[in-house]
Amino acid sequence: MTTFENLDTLARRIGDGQLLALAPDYSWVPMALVRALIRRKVLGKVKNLHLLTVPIGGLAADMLIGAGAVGTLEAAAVSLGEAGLAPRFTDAVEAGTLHMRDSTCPAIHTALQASEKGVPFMPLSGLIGSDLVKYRDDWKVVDDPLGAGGGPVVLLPAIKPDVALFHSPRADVHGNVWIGRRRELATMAHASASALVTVEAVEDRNFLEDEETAAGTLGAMYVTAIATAEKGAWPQGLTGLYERDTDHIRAYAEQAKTAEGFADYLKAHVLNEPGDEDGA
Amino acid sequence: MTTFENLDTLARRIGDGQLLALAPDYSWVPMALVRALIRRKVLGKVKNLHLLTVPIGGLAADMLIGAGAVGTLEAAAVSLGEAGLAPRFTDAVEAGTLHMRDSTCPAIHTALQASEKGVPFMPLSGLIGSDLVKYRDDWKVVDDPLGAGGGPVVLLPAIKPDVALFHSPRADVHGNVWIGRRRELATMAHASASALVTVEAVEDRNFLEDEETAAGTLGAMYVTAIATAEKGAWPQGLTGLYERDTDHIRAYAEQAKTAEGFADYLKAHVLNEPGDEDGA
Amino acid sequence: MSEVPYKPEELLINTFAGLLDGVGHVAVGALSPIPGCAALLAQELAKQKGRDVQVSIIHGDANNPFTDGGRELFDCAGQGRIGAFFLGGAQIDGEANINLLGVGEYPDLKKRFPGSFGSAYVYFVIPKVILFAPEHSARVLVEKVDFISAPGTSPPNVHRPGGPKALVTGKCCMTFDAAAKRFTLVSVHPGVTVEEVRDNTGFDFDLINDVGTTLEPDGERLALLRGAIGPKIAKTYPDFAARVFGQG
Amino acid sequence: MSEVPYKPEELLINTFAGLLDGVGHVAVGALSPIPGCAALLAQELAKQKGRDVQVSIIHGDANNPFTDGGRELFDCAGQGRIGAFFLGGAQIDGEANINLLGVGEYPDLKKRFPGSFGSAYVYFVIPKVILFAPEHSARVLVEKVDFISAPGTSPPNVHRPGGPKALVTGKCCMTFDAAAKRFTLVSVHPGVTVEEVRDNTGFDFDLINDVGTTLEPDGERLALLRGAIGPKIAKTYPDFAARVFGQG
Repeated sequence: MTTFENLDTLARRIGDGQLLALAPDYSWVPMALVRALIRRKVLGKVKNLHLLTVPIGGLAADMLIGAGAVGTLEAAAVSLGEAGLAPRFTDAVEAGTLHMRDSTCPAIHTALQASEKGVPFMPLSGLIGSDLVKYRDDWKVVDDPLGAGGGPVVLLPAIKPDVALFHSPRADVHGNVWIGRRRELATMAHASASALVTVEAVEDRNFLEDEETAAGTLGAMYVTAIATAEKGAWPQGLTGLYERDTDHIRAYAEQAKTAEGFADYLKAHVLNEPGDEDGA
Repeated sequence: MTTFENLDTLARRIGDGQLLALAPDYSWVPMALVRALIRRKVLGKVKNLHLLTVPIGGLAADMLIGAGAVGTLEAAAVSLGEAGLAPRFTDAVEAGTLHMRDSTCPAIHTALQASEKGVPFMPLSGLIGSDLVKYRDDWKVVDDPLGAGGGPVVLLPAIKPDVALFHSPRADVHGNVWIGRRRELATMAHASASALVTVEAVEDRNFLEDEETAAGTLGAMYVTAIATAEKGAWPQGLTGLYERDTDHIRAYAEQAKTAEGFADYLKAHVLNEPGDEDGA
Repeated sequence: MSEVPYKPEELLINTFAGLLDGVGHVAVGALSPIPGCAALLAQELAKQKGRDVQVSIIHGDANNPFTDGGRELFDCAGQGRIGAFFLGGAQIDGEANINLLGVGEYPDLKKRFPGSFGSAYVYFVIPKVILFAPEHSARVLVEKVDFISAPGTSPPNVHRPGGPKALVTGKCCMTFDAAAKRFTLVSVHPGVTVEEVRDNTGFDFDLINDVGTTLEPDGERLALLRGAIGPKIAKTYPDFAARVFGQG
Repeated sequence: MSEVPYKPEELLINTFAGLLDGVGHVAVGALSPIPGCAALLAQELAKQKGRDVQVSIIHGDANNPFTDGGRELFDCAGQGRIGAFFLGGAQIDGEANINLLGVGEYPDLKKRFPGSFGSAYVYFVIPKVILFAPEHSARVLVEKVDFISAPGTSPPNVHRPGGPKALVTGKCCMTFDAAAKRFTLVSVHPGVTVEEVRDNTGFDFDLINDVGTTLEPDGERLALLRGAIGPKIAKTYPDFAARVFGQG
């Protein structure tokens, strides 16, 4: 059953070396939880995370990388969108301090669907001849295994994250979470061993009792724990509630071009928030 | 773009030998359209259909089979639920007049997902040792093609229906159709070359402009044509609008035990409806 | 005899609920009012001990937590999130192979049943599958099924986290040992003898040392069943609730 | 020169819109305001001829028809429902291989770009992929890409219904012939010479017999673009709309 707790206890559930799945910046990214996680990293309480972006990363990934929390990154791309390159990601790759597993968007969706269905792999069209395949020793090109002369096809092993993380406008008191048409969040949660969710608010009702709400709901059985975090996606936007803080993200893009600037950003916007000094 | 037309022109879009996908009786089955199709069969205008139930069939499948419209049936099961065995299905199989492709529920979902993703096949766990596999020469058991020692796995070729058929409480004027949490209807439509949909009513709005409605909407790009059919699921129920007519279905189960009784049922409940005598 | 009279369905529900002890998530398929009641009863009993049990009833909208379409039950089972499930069988044999499809030599069947439903999959992936045969006869419990909808056991190289653990019939309870590929008679229902079970079973089976009588529901349990479970199951199976519990 | 002054972006939008003629469904990825405008313009031009064109803009909620999560764009393309798409490339070579990932020898890159996004898939399944290189230089248009995010062509046994059909840069338009594995220069933008294109292109290419000047948008077209398309694209790209069309 879903537990209701606070942001810090939610962050404490994430352990060293775990595989975390994180949706893109436009898809309800749990920025407040990411900041809580960075505070834990700074305190030496979590390290060497394996981050999976579903399928691309942005500010959240860049900040986790900049804070040194990420050992391995699997992503189809990392970018700050209109604000340009993701500076800490770019720097880490060029410095050789980040182990990259470069992928492509539909490959990440497909590998999560394989876990969702409980199968060891799934095929995907395309990809053949891309250097991505050359450097991914876990991907396998096979001749049409149906033996129907369909030609070669790439098989992608299932990816099973330890934790899926996301933010949502609302949960109900039963632990059901509204995901609307952001259904990649359902696939992420289905594929993952656990899901940690922050929400703007918890509503005293049951989303499943109204067919209209039920259609956009992720059932509580996939949701491990929920914490309330108002404006929990800031500086990213949240559908229908608040817009992306473009100025803030542009300022980050500029400031984080150097390690020093990034450290200043953390001081001003991450480490200043209520801490977790007594955390486990 | 989605066409708005009437029940008869919708039925006329279905041609001889086409592969039709039909959701179960509890999942918004388009009974009025099925009756229109039976009228076309009786007029000699459609024959030898290949019916796929997604994944099980009920009254609609039994009626189409009884009317002699179905040459091949792929199904995980056919039953009238609490009303018992499906009499025309049972009779046709025992008489050897129906070509069966026996399947199992998740295999049908998976084969449609393969078409949805545009891949030639998908793997599925289980199945090995079931006689279903023995008699399905299109299913293939292979040793773990990843070469990771995962053991044998069954590969299911994609199923690509010509037409997906379903009924819904509502469409909007742009051709978007509400499917709520009946998401198998989305998979069916995505996997099919076309989708014919009946609705209780067409609303003058855009479902995609409201995030709550959008979450339960199948986009117009998958919807070929829509016809209004009030009580179009009767005698089955439709979520939130009307209940299943249990007495009617029980009476059918009894009457259709003989070919003569079934013919009487058609006369009373199918052929009496406005016809399609001048149809193409 | 129990001090309070009870219906045969109530004995079966009570028996199934006992088998569900310790399971975290029970899923119940279509047309399964007795398993449905058993799952809800197990949930209620766990609640009394301070534990949460999830019950997912696929059929209908009540107690149905699924929002991702028809495949979600199977996906969810494949993810290992479902602990127990019930399966019936028009034929069940001594190796726990089940036949939901028909009698005779496929495809020339003498008698056709609805079909295999999801059995060929769920039997492999759900850890505790409980078989249910209301009619205990040599017609249903056969030496060898005519068609294997789903096999009772698999070779060791086949990925199979799940499978049959028990069989409950109108006459008795058996457990299943996958390594031995055999059923073991554990208890007979009140009024039924081991002899009678043997005479009406088409396959050979083992016996525990001391075959007892299936535990009857006591007054407290029956009150719970009729008071708390009846109204809940009536949302999905009104006819059944009216007939068995006088609800609705 | 056109009788009405126009911005370079407006020439590119007009050029892309011409390439989209006859396509039924154009999808536009993230960070693509110029392709987004071109798709909306092609839709408007088709409407004037009585034809419907669907435009799906992935980024944001306006003009976004997808309701099945992040995978739907790719699934939809795999189903053959998307006719045209735009791809950029930090490097593009003469065989239409594209590199969105980085410069140098992988994994020891000298310069890292964001990554391959969905290119390794959509380049295979969408029939008309239009390449876009705003900066026309030998740094971008290279002899051989350092990393193949997606290959321009595939051996005949590889299932590939899609691929590159054209390349539009800041200086010219080229078409691509998959059989010959070569680009052909079709037109240069106003004020650009064939020589200049050659000097700034790192790969060898063919020329059509009569390389013309890229068609400029006339007053009517510009009015349409600024009047009808500007407000639409402003819903997704307000900054772009303000800068180019003075909208918002």
